[in-house]
Amino acid sequence: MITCGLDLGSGTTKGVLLEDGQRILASAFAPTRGAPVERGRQILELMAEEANILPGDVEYLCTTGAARYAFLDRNLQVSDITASGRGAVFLAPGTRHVVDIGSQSSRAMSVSETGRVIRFKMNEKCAAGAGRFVDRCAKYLQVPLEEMAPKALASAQPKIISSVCAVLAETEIINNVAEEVPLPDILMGVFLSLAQRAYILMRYVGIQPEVALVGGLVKSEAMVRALERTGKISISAHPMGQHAAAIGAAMLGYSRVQKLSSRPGRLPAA
Amino acid sequence: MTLVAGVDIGSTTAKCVLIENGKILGKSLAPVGVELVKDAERSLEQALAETGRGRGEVAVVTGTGYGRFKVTFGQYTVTEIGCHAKGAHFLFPATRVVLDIGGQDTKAIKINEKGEVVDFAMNDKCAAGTGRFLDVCAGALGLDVSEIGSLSLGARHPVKVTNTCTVFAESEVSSYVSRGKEAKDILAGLNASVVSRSLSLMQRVGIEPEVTFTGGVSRNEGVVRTLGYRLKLPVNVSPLSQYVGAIGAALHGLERKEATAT
Amino acid sequence: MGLFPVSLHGGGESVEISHADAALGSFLCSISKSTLELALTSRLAPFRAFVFPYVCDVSRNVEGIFSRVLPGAETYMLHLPQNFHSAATVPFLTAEYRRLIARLEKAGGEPYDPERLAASIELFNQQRAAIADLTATKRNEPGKLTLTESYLVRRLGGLLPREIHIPLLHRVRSELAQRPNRTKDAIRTLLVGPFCEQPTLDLIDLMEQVGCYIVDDELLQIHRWYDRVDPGGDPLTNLASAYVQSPVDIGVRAAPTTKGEAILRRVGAAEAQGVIFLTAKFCEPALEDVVLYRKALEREKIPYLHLEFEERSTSYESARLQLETFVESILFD
Amino acid sequence: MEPTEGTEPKFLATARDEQRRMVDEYYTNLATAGGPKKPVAYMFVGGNLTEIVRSFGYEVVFPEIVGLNCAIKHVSLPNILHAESQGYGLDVCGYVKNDLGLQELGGQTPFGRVPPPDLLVCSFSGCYIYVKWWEALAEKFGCPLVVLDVPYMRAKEPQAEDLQYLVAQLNEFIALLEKRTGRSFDRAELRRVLENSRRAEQGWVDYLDSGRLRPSPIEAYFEAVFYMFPINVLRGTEEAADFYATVNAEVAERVRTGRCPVPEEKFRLVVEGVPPYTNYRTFWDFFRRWGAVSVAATYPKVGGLFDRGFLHDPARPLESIAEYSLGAYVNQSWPLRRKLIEEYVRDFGADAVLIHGIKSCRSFTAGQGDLRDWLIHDLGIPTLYIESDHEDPRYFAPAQIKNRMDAFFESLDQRRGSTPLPMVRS
Ligand SMILES: Nc1ncnc2c1ncn2[C@@H]1O[C@H](COP(=O)(O)OP(=O)(O)O)[C@@H](O)[C@H]1O
Ligand SMILES: Nc1ncnc2c1ncn2[C@@H]1O[C@H](COP(=O)(O)OP(=O)(O)O)[C@@H](O)[C@H]1O
Ligand code: SF4
Ligand code: SF4
Ligand code: SF4
Repeated sequence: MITCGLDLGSGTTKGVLLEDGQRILASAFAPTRGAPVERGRQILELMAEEANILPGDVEYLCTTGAARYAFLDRNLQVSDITASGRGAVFLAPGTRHVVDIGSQSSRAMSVSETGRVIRFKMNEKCAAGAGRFVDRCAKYLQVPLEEMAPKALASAQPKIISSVCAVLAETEIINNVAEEVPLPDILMGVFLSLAQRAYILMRYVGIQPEVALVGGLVKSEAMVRALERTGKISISAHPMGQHAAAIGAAMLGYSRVQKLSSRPGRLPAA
Repeated sequence: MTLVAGVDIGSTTAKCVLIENGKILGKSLAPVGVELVKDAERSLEQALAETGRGRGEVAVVTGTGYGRFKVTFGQYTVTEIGCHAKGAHFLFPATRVVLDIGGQDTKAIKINEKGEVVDFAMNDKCAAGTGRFLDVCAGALGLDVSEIGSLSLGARHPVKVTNTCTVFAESEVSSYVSRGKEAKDILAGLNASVVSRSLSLMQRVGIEPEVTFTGGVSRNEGVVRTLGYRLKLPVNVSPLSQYVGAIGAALHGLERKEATAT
Repeated sequence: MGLFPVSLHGGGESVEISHADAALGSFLCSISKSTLELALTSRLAPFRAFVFPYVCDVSRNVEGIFSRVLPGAETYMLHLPQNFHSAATVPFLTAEYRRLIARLEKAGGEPYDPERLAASIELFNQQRAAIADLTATKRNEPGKLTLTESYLVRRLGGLLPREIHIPLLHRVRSELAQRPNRTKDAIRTLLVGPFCEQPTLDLIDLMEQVGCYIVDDELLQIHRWYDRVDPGGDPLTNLASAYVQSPVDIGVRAAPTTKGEAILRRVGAAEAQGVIFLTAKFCEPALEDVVLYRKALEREKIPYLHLEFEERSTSYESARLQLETFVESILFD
Repeated sequence: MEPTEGTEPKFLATARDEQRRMVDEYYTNLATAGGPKKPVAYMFVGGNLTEIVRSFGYEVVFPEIVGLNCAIKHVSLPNILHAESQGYGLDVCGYVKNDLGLQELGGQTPFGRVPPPDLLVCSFSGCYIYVKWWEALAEKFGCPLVVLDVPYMRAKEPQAEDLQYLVAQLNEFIALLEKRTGRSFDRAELRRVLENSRRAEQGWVDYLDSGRLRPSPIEAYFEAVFYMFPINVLRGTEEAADFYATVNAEVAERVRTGRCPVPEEKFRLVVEGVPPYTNYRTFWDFFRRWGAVSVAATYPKVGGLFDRGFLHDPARPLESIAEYSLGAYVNQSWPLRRKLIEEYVRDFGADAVLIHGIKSCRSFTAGQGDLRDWLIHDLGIPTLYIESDHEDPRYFAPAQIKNRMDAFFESLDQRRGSTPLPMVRS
């Protein structure tokens, strides 16, 4: 049986097709660009193509992410925190603590062995602690996103950004540039300051091994190192980490189907 | 006959103005990059190029703006607060309150009949309600800042923007988009939120006519109109509004020069 | 004393803050700002006196500004004692009430009359009893009425004359008796934190929408500050003793025991499966309690969620996300 | 005028060394304190009951002072971050976070270990957060918490109701201390101690009063804050009383030789608000480069408002302790605070007022904007309002603050018309 998880994020839209709650058949990803529903559909089609099935073959579709309600052709929706906890444990079964850094928010959660969220905390007051900040720095410093990590890792003396405000932090970076702080140090400083904020969330929830990073920032090795350095812990980052919430949604969809099919009646739409 | 220059290195743009005999001869405007000293030099060069005068003819260069200390070739520096006051007084002598909204801060300045600063207030919490706020939100709508003023004028049902945090406002904008709100209504909502922040600053110094609006955001007609409407007062906006800081700097430099000469 | 009491819970979402920010500072709760905004924009003209209970430094300081901006009205900062063990507390509070009365007499133009006070105490006793009845229904049969309903009915009590509100509460009670108690598969939740500034209706609604039953709450604490007040004898002394003996255990009263024990006791009493801390943004007394509460809840493995709110928020995405996660973490295995 | 770069401030040399020794001794002594032999009481600075508590053999820890010492030494941030990871939000008072973080991390500071409390004395004069803070400590250490309720000052003089209430509580408190320590209360000893307090207070007041001179031989904010330690922490000891004699002798020397803290006094300021301890020097430099000197300030009166006529009176020990607690600066209502600041401006011949607001402190700060408004619009006194934090370096934005200070002094200078234009070179 094939279930689909769609993570309609504010920055990017991600999807996976899952067979019997176990095997990933296909996955896809695209920037949301303000059109989550359209993007969701495209991704579904892309994945169907990759898995060589028809979109109609998907038996159960579960959405998550900021626009989870907007996508009407769904069977279920779950919160992206619930979903990413499940997904993280699917990707790395020993995980008990998940840090999810996406485009607009960072969350930390402690999870059970099944990936159930026990406690969580997300950044609220300020936007200074998430991927969007990295994007803006990349733009400002004119370094492509993909090149940020390799460059940052060359840093010898990272210059940590002290400002709590995402926008004022930019000014601080400008000042650093003006003061001729080497680029790698500035870049690593960006990741470290993100890591410091995430670390506060992590400690709030309580850190216990193993710790996994999920969300878009898994793509950046510098982020992983920065978290490790800040927390003096080791962090796993699965290459599919950005899809954790989509995977979790597909899994939750699957267990829902199992539950429902043990009862009489048809599958309802949520 | 002294040719003086004012160079305003802001957070977003570098402005330069050349003044002689109370007349503005040349000006330049360009975004700032990371090398502020070079940006400053370039802005002076560009302004000079417009007038055909040579660098050697400039008697005094005064720097202002947050990067004023990068105008290393200048003689003097003055804070942008003093400069916007003087510049606004020069353009509209009856000005008593100056509102300057630039890239990353908003200032309300109370001035006396001589154009001297009596009191001022600046945004302190964060970058909310500044030009950057509008830039980011315009970006979220796929628009350029220069378009948002006129577009917003057509709004019929302005939305309410509650997140004044620049970064969260961006997502609020996206959520309005996904709820099918029209761009003009969102823009009007954003402008209104900038105005209401500014009013709060203006209250601090006390509002009395005339009010002059300066800085890059004064080029946004939506903000200008909303401001006038909320103040129930006419608002002076010069076509040179983004240059007011630079004008003030040039005039300050001139005064200084004259004072030391006598 | 010829005055009609109205409880002012801030200005609500419709008041735009443009003056109060400047007068107060940045890290402050909305209720203080919007209340001050009302004063600064002359919208409180009809009122002749303002009594500020000293619940926290902010409310206290707002009084100081009121006294400047509304020189024509009486303003009084009522010092609510925090020492619940001293023999001197009741006499002090009684004296404090006398000082307040002197001000109110000036404002109302009628002299203080202990008999009228006793009658008023009786009326308020009835109101509190009826409200307690309503909150008990919510605790025992949470499916019978929504939190929004319970809240709105109570909120009216701060605006209407008590003579009208009390029969209204009685009517609500008899109508509730007719209503079926349809219990959903929802999580019995204790709501802690909004004892002063009140959340928006949307947010109050949202908590139950996502699948919680709020079986006990701290909303509108003002109507529940005392148990019954004895109307006989010296009414002022009675009020003062009622204040000292009040079982109310919120962030702005010095704790009778440790905060940890207190929260566990309350969870037990409400038979709650989880706790939602809903604190006003920048409400420091509430925020500091949450830290202590959550330690105790974690020890006992009781799920909780901490959200912050503001008077004027229209976007509930983050709140919804977190509330849903909270519910899902209890429901899903 | 060209502002000069700040030269290193000349503290009163002997007094500085003397104070340094006293501070060291205090922390050294604390390191071995705790337990029944040498019990430790925690107390707040504002309107503190140090004389009573000490007379029962307690060592006293003032977490606020520990906090400001941490901030000056640049070690507050790790404590604050630790507290934030426990759930204390960005907007919770920095003192609270520094202390709770520090306690969780073991209480070790660069100037010595802070011993855990045996008794928490919460006589809260003027800040409700004290109660919350002490509740958290009580929960952590499981030690008794005594709340003494200090009524808020709403009239210029302490009222009979308030005094009676507080004196009654002091008596109950003394009974409790007798029970806990097994000692009996020695009124004569308290009188003797209060005699010392009075002498220290008189010395302190003389010191502060010299700000009236032109040029001012003292810096009534940055320097006075530095010399608050004895008056707040060691009040009642012989040492503290002698200390201010040393200070004043040196002030007299300054007056004689004309060596003042700000060499060319240009602007005389009254300063209101808690200092940004994390950037104490930097902040001070922003003043000095403009020739600005504080001649009077409210913050040095957080412990007690001695310079407006009140001194401890050994003849009426408990009453005067009660009066002292009631009168602490933050326990004064806004109308009283406004009045005081106005008096300072007039009495000390100040040109302007500088308000430093603390983002994470409501008690002191909420309403300072209104104060500013009143000073400027009602009294016509130029006033600058700057916001940062006392403990959290993340809220100190040097460039912004400097910009405001420069603009402010520029405008003062310009309006004074001394030179047509102030010019700042970096
Ligand atoms: N190579 C990379 N290096 C650094 N950051 C990256 C990289 N790739 C993606 N990101 C970050 O990931 C974020 C998107 O994360 P994601 O979890 O997909 O967001 P959301 O679910 O909120 O839409 C982007 O904002 C970007 O900052
Ligand atoms: N044509 C325009 N229409 C509307 N807004 C504009 C326009 N040009 C610039 N702006 C706004 O002005 C801001 C820059 O203002 P400016 O005063 O130059 O800032 P700064 O002095 O801080 O560099 C930009 O952030 C932008 O929002
Ligand atoms: S400080 Fe900056 S990031 Fe934070 S709320 Fe304000 S604008 Fe947003
Ligand atoms: S909401 Fe909190 S901080 Fe605000 S006035 Fe009420 S108790 Fe004080
Ligand atoms: S007065 Fe302010 S700084 Fe002092 S403890 Fe209270 S909140 Fe903190």
